[in-house]
Amino acid sequence: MDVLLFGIAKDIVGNSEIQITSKEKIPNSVQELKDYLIRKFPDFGKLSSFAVAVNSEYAQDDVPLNRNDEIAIIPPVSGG
Amino acid sequence: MDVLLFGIAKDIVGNSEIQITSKEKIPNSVQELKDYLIRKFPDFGKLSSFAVAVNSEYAQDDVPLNRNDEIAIIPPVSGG
Amino acid sequence: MSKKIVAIVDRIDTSQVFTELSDAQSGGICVFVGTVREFTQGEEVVSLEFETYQKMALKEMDKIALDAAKKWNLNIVIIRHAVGLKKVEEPVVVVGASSAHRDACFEACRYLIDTLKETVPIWKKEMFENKTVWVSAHP
Amino acid sequence: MSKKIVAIVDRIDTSQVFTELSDAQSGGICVFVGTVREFTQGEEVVSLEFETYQKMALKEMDKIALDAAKKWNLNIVIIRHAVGLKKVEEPVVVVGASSAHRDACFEACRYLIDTLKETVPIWKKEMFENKTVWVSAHP
Repeated sequence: MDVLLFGIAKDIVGNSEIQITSKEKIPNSVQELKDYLIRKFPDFGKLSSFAVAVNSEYAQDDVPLNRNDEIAIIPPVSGG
Repeated sequence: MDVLLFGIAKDIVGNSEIQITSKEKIPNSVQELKDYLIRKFPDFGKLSSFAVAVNSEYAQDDVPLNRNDEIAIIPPVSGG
Repeated sequence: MSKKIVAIVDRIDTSQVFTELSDAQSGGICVFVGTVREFTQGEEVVSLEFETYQKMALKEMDKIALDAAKKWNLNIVIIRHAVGLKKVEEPVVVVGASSAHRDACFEACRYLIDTLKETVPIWKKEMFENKTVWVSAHP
Repeated sequence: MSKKIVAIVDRIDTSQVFTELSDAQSGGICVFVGTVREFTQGEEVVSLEFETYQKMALKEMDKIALDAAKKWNLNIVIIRHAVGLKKVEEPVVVVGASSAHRDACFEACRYLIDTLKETVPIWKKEMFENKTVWVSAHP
């Protein structure tokens, strides 16, 4: 599973993408992905908030994740 | 006494200025000028409203008029 | 307020407005442009003609700009009105303000146009196919 | 809504905005431009850098334009955001709307920028003399 990273999320991970391989437990939902990130990169827990986009739409915590989805981490936006 | 006219006031009088000569009773205040205009050109009475400017400032009805003042009739404005 | 532009002109050029309102202390610029609309109450407007009492109009526009700068923290204010014959789609008025944060410039911009329409001695004549009307003259 | 312009660009050109928003059915055009301000909370900003998730940002901007056109009677809507490095005074975002009467374009313009700042995946990094900060990232 590939996860796209933007803004500060990219800085936290040190890369513009995370690959979660089947050696780990692949997150099945947005909530599981958030938990995975905070566990692996504790700095995610220090953000004001962060959202997950599935196929370029904001996704609630209970949305299931599939291998072919385009998944992205959306840290607090600050456009404008 | 010269009175400048703009917009519909000019159309009512048929001129861009009225000269009130001393053959008539010269209005001594804004109120008297308004009364004079409505008496002489009844179409002024049909307007939504009209104001008088003395030396290019809006003037209340009790403001006195002097011969050297720049006096103008301000029909309802509609800029913008 | 560090700059104030108040003017009556023959033709409005909208292309420079944001450049005129831009400065290093501003994070937001809000501009309103009034243009000639093709239909008024279902009737087709051919053109508009604007007339002004220029000396007084400039004084009143100046007051509006100063009042706005008292009410809000503004950096630059523009009030520019066109006179003469205007065709459909042509700009007739442009008002704008720049400020550090967007609340101030939005509120000021609305105030500028609302107050201009109430107090500035400018008169608009609408020309239709078969008649002309001085706007707002009659109840 | 007869026209909608939604775009992510490298550089914002403000000179054409009013021409793009002009049409015969509109009497009012309201535009907001966000620019780079020199100081943020007393600290001098050297430059800003904007990054976006472009595919999603365009989708969200499109939703905002459509929502605005549902809420108000608008003729043309523009939402355009710049990305990359921006210096002080450079425009970074322009939103605007045209409508028959001015209430609609003012309210819509405010809605466009407020909602953009809440939902569109664009991130701003402030570069100061000695540090860089991702805006809003931390409580």
